[in-house]
Amino acid sequence: MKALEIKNISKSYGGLDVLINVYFTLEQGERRAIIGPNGAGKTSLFNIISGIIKPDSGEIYLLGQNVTRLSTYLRSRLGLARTFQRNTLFNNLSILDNVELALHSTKSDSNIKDILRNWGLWDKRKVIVKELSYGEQRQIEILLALVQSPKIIILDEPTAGMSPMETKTITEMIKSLSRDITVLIIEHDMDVVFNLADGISVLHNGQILCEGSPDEIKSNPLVKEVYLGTDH
Amino acid sequence: MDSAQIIIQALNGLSYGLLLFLLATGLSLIFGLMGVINLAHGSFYMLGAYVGLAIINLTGNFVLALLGAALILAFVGILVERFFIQRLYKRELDQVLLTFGFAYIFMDVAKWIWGGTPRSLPKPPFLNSSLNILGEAFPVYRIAMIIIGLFVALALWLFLERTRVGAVIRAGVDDQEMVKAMGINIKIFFTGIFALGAFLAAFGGVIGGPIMGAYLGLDFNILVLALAVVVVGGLGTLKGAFWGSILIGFIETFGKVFFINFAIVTIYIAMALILIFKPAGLLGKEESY
Amino acid sequence: MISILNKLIPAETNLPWLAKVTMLLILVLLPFILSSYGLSLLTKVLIFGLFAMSLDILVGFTGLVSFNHASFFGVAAYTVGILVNRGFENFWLLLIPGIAIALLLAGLLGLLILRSSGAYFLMITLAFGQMLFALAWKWRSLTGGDDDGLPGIGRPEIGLPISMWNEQNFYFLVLILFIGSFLLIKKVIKSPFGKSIVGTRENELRMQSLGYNTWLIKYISYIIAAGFAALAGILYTYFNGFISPQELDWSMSGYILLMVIIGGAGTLVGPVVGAAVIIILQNLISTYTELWPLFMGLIFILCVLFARDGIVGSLLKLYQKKVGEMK
Amino acid sequence: MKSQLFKKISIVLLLFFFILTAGCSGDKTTQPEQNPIKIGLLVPYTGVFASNGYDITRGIELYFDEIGWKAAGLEIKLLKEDSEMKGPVALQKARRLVESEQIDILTGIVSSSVAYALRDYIVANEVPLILANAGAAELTKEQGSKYIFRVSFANGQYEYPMGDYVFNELKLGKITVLAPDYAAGHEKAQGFMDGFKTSGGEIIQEIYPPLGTTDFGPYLAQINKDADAVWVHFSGTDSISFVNQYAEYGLKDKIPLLSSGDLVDESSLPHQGDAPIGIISSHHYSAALNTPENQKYVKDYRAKYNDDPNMFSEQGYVAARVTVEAIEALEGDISDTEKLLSSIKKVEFKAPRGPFSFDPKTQNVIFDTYIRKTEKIDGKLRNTVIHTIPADKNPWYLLK
Repeated sequence: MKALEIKNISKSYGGLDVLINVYFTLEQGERRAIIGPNGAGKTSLFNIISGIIKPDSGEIYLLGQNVTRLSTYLRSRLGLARTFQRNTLFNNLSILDNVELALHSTKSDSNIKDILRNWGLWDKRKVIVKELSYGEQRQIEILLALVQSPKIIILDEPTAGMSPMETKTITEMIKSLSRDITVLIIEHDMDVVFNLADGISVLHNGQILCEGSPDEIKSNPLVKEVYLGTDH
Repeated sequence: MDSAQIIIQALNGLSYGLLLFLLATGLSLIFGLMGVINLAHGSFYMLGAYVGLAIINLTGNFVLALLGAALILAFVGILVERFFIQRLYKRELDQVLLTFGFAYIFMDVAKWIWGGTPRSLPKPPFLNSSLNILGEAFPVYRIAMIIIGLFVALALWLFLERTRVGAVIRAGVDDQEMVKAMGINIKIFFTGIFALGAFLAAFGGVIGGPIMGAYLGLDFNILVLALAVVVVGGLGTLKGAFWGSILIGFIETFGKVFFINFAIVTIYIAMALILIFKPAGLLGKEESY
Repeated sequence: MISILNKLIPAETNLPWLAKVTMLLILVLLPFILSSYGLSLLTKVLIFGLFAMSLDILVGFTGLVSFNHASFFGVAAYTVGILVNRGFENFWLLLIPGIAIALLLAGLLGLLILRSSGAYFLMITLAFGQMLFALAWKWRSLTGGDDDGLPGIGRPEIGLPISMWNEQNFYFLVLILFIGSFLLIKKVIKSPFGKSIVGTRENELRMQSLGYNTWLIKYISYIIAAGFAALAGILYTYFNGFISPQELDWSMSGYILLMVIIGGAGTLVGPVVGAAVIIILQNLISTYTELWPLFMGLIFILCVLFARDGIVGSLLKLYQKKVGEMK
Repeated sequence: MKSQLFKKISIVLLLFFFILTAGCSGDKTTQPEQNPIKIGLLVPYTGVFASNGYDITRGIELYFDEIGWKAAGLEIKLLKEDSEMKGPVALQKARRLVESEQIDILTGIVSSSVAYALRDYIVANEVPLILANAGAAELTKEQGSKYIFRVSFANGQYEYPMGDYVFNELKLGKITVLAPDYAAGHEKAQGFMDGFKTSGGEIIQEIYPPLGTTDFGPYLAQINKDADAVWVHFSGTDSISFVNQYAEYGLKDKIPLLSSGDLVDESSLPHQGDAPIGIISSHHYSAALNTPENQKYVKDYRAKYNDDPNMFSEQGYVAARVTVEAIEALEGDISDTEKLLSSIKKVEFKAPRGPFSFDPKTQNVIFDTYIRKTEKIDGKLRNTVIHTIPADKNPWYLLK
């Protein structure tokens, strides 16, 4: 059983094709990065995977189950968790509230205490999220996805806007995740990508340009042309 | 109903719709750009009618009244935006509440100055006659309303599509950051939009004056209609405001013909039906994410 | 979009017990001090306070700015009014159909309107509210129409040898139901469900990604709010002795919305304070000047400019700051 | 430290409720040696009908000015409240007037729905209520009470006799009727139609636009061209829009317009341009009446307000005079409500509108009905009385 199967997904807005026949699959436990220039359709793809927008055509299978018509919350219950490119937290609530909501629990059980301790947030648990630094908020963004004990986690630019130090912490954290968890990640920082991913898919103008191991992608001239060459 | 009647009623609907358009565009743009539902928008319309009437009584000149009232209310709009709304930058709910407070104040100011007696604006003499359409009389003034409404719509379209400022406004509806990125002073920009909305509303108040009159309570009556237009058409676009206005104009008019007993609710029934099937209005963007 | 995102929900809103007891004591003692007119105002404040509190479940906690809350208030009022006029007397039994019909209506409307959000939600609720208003206006045989309304509704029979025609007794009935509702609403808000409606207000997308069925959460919240509005509507009917279609009009919904916002959306005490301020001001100012809307408008503007979280919200903030300083 | 804060909070709370209490208890000022007569006036001062409220107030104050604000030697105190045209609001204000101010008589009330809302309270608290406008016929019939009097009109009272005049004098047989879609609009239209049909006329079309319609275009285009005349009832804002648009759509020259007096009341005339010229209407008053009482009234009114009186101000004027006459008949001793009621019932005088009295059975007013024609004289519109139907010739009074 594959963890995730994206079968011929297409989506267009007005006359603009955002995704064209996108097809790829993820094995269980695989860590895959999606890269591509801005406007390639990466975030749209994520929104389709998590069910926030509906594709025009194509199908999505999550752990063998066709979820194309399922709404976001049901996909979440199947074990899909995600983070957002821009922080989407419960800004006016405390860290504790945020985590409790993510855990579907309001009892301050030891579980929460352990998690917050591990993340070094226990002392700050009553702080309102919007008063935290950007880096800390970014951390909580990921934390909320992780505490759901997902089977598949999709991360939309987890290190965007972070300092090199913070980036490193986050990367390590993702790396230390259990290998049972399938990870799909959008990332611009190539160091992070090459550090984390088993495989890479390059998305360009709404289409999968090529797929391969980090080394293959690194040396692919096509990729260099459309992405690495221009962006770096 | 014979064809002459259908034509007359269609013209009625069109003239009414285009009057609503004058009011609704401003409301829609202010909402689209600033995120504020301006609940004082109807007040600008009502005050426009009152000020216009005062100018007519003073000078006897309708055109002067039209421009004078619109300019005066645009100035009031600038004051309200500059000294109050701007202080609550990015606090949309508070801004809405603020405009509600102003609606109360404007209503009382109007009562204070002009008394509670309902009034009507005299039509300019050269438009005070009827046209014969297939044997049915139709007021020339309403034809003039249609022409003016279309003219304003065209002018706004040209402004939004063909000028740099217009391009900024269109961009701003989708993304406010874009406006800032283009190096435009967002505060002056907002003041300008608000003033434009007030200008158009007051303009509409004078144009509509000979038909809708000027009375206390006009502000809220007309506001509800304008909100209906904006929501039915889809918020934030000229196109939405235009077609929404025409549609509501026709629904109101033909509702009065075919569902005479339900005329008080036709507009609400239509609005509910449209929103049930198109939760973001007819021309609104379905997926905002 | 209209958002309440700038409204804070204080993490710890528990007032010291001394303040709570004082407040309760005041509410119990006031009827013995007040003139009969003052008592009637206070009764009205409690009824509208309950009404505003129920709207606050939607506006303040769920983040849905609804403009047809008066529908539930009015529909329940009419149901009870019509039954009373047909000879049904027992107050407690009448509460059942009154509240049930409002819940049913909310269940039905909720199916139709909850796909819209923001300004669209506001307008679609307005549309349905006005349709119900028109129904009450035109269905003369049932509602008495626009002119007569339904007059002649006596005071409730509560099955005890206590006459509700006595204004003090009636006040205490309202007070008991008010406090009961207050505690119940508070319990709902503090429950896991309460947390999930706040989460939905704060970030619906995230809630869905966390596996919450936010549609259902909003739907249930809409129905709960309707139930408490219905109770307020029933009490108001008995208080006035009549009902007219005006009770369902959008201006009534707007009036309640103002109470919520002036008092402080997202705090339960706020709407009650908002109701008190607006009702008392309206009655006081209008005695001295016919230009009372002018003063109401000015107060709104001042409130918005200088007490942005509503009266109670601002006080709470101040209080938290103080407590914070002392720690 | 902390407990000090709690104390402070409690004190603030207490203070707040103290203020609240003070606000609620109203003025319980010490009574002066001689009790003044307290008259409560409850009319709309805000909203669409504010002008009616102001006109009634003007009429009342004009009369009190005339008599120096004294009745039977006692000072008159007029306590004004804004009803906002809303039943619950009006009831709340009435509570203040009755319980806090302890008024002797309540007057005003523009809308019937407000009158219905107040009815039970007024009766329970035994306060005489003199309606100065609200026209629902039931208010002085089954729903009436010995506490409720009406000096204005019942819906249909002056519309009904016009039916006979239209059919037999004007010789118009087929009529289209338009009136606003609310209780009073229907009741007034029904009054005219009943009178007209009883005389032998035929109603060929009825149209009821919503109350507050300003754009009548769609309705005007529907009017049946076979009608000999159009009869309408509109008032306030609606009346101004309607008359202007009736002319605009070219109907003025094709189908004569008949109306209830409200359409061309003096409150609307100055804003209707020349459009109302030629309209024939029936009413209980016209500012152009040629009686000495009216001429004096109009002159005084103009002197005080620099404006023409209208139906509302005249109704206010009459209401004020009724209260004063009733009080003077009792020589100021109004402690016994029963006596006050029967004294009010007996009041009779020559009002600006003509002879005024109450029907002892219903406590509704009895008046003569005037058929008027709107004309332009010396550059000013006025409603010239062309025919008078005395009360005893008005079949409406015989209806059940």
